[in-house]
Amino acid sequence: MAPASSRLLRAWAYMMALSAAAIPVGRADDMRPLGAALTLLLLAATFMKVAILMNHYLDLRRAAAWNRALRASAAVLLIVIAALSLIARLA
Amino acid sequence: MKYETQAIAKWYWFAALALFAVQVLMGLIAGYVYVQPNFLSELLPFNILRMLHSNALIVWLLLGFFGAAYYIIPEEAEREIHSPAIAYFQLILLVVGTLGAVLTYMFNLFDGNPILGKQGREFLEQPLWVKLGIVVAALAFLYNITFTVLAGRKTAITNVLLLGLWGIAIFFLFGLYNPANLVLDKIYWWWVVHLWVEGVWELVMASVLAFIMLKLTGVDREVIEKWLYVIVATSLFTGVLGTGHHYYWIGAPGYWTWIGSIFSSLEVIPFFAMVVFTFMMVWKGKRNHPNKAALLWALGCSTLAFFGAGVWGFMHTLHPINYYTHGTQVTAAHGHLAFFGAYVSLNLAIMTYAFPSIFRINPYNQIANMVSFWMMSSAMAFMTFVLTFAGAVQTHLQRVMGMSFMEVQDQLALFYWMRFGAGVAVVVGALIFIYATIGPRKEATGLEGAALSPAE
Amino acid sequence: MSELLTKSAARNIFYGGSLFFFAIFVGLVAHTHIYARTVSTDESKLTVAVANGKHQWERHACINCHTILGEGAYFAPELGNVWLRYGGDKDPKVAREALKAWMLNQPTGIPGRRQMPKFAFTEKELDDLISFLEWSSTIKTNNWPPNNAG
Amino acid sequence: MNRSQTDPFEGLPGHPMMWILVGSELLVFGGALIAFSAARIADPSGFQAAQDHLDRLAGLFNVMILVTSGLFAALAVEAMRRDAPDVARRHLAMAGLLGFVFLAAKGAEYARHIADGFTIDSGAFFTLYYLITGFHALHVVLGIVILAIVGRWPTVANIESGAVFWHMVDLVWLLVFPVLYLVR
Repeated sequence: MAPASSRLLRAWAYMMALSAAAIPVGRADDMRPLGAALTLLLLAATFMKVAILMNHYLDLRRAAAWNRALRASAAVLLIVIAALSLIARLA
Repeated sequence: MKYETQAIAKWYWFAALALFAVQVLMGLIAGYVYVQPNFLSELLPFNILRMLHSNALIVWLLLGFFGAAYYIIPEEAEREIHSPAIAYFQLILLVVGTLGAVLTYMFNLFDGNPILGKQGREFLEQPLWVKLGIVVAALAFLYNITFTVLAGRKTAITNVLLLGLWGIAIFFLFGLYNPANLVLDKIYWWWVVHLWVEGVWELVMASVLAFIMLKLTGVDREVIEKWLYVIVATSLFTGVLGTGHHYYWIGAPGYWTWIGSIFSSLEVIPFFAMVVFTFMMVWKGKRNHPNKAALLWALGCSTLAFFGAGVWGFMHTLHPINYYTHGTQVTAAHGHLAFFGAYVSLNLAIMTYAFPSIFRINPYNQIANMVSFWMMSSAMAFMTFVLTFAGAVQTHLQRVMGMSFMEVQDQLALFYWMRFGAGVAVVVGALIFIYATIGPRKEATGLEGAALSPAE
Repeated sequence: MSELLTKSAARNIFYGGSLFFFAIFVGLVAHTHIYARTVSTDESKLTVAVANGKHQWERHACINCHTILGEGAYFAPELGNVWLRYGGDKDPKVAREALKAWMLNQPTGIPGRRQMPKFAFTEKELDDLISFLEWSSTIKTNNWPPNNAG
Repeated sequence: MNRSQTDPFEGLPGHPMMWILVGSELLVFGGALIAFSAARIADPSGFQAAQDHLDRLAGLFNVMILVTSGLFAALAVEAMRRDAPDVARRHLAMAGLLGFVFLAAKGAEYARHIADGFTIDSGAFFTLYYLITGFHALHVVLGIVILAIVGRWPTVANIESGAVFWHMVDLVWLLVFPVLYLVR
């Protein structure tokens, strides 16, 4: 198998594992509310997945500036969402 | 001017400028009626003034676009216009229709007649026979232009321009549909109005700007065309569903409040891209074109469009805000700067660029032309600020406090006086522009010895 | 050659993307069309009189001073809810008479007041116009305007 | 592709125009998710109650489907770069097939909501849920069409462009899933 393909497979495995982590972290299998800590952890896991996808699937390793810019925008988006979600918990 | 038939544009633009004068004059009178309501109230009531103001605007902008197409297409396609006779026939048709509409409005001719009388839906007041005449004119135009393009060189500029012009004709057809159900009426009315000014007109705007940049800056066509596609793509990707911001309160489902808010917030992107594009091209350009006035108008066009259409549009497009500002002077403020920035300036830019080459003389009266730019632009900006303040006050008093409409209007008198003052400056600026471009011809001052190449 | 390819690809993505958004728009408008006819308006009450009233509304270019559902000129009051402002939901007879009297008394000619033109209405036309305004006041507009002032 | 030194699209796979489309889409979905999160502030308990009607595991299943499908799209690009169009096509077909699986699962979810009486008019949560997921599902449909087109004309640039679009669809679902289904 070509090295590029095994790299992609590794990326896939990480993303699948991070997705599966949503079951304990996001309590995907029950109805209990999600605390602030789990919310942040869940969104952090999401960010890692997004970063892997950009790096390997979208192949942005070859365009470092774009990779940084897109990753940063994803981070900003998730931070805004996290902030709004936490505000909603207080409301 | 490289091709004889480019001169067709001249006649379209003469007609356009005449209507431009009518438009600003009617606007001025309407602005005066705001502060002196009894003025002309029996002779030429406000509703007629306003129809003349808005209809003259739309028709002269379209005449300007047609003229721009007749000027640009031969040069881009490297062909003479397929049939100059059809082009002149089309112009005559449009002029007759325009005169017919103006007379019908002013003297209330054929009142209530379904074919000959005015049809009072906003902006689509033209009698049916005029509308059908416009359709015929549009078909003649598209036939003429399409065959010219098909026979010649196909560039991104002609492609986008042609798509925009086809869109204008196709969406106009929805203006013929007038159901008795007011909600349906409004839904499709916006297919004409929004899909024109925030859709296909933007294609015309971007392609004409691209042409001007190509000629004035000397930047490679490849670079310019790449930008052109970026701009038109973002404008259609955002603008089509951006129609949703007109579907908030007219009896459409609630989901439009979300679609409209999200997509129309992004409608600012193409306008921002146009600013970046024009300034980048001028900055990177290697050519020092003598027609400084055209450059000024082109840069002014993208900048004012960004503020008028982009920023002022965004300001009240989110539905929780629009709930309070909808149908107030905020809308009027946005409308004025958006139309002036995007489409008036565009037409004046291409005219400023092309008239000297059509007349085969050096760019002349540049100083007067540039004076008119600064006069009109600053007056329009001032008018926009004033109306925005008026709108903010109105929103608070009427929509929040619940004061009655007329009571609130009385509170706004000072703003309307300032708006009238700005209107005077716009009219003077417009007259200076007309004088500078098509007035008595003399050679340019201050440009002696410059290597002029008017055909560029 | 590669340049040509790039350009046609740019064009294709532009056309394809625009078509995609337009198709979604058309789909949503189709749903909106049905919604407008069945949910947000009551077409069973859209009588010949209402339709003729809309024709009167257009014939006299009312929209070039007034707004209706917030659209039009901003020179004269909003009329989408004028029926409610005149209490038509509570006492339709009184509201109808009051609106009629108002329109027949124009222009007031009071100096410094905005003037509504005198329109040559027949009794029936005036009645139909008011029926149109009455019908319009029943449109479900996502609760716009925020208050009675329009 | 002939790109100059100062080309801002330097290094991006696929056609620059595709990135304009992808960029627009990311802004739209980003805006929609922010709108969703902001709307939750107005009615946190209503959103919670509505969210409890979603099938969280079905959403997660679809995450995994798209992540796997994305792998095939990425492998197709690798194959094409090695000049193996037939392999690339097989991978693309696989990616597209998983797209159909996604749509089937999403369709089943919708069917359950509608059977339970939840439509696009059932409050702000469901309005936004249907808009966001529906708009995303239409992108899956468009993505499948694009994959078919680039599979029909398999050049490196084409397959890169198609894969970029497909990954964007995948990326969007990665963001939509936790925000709509889990955060509460």
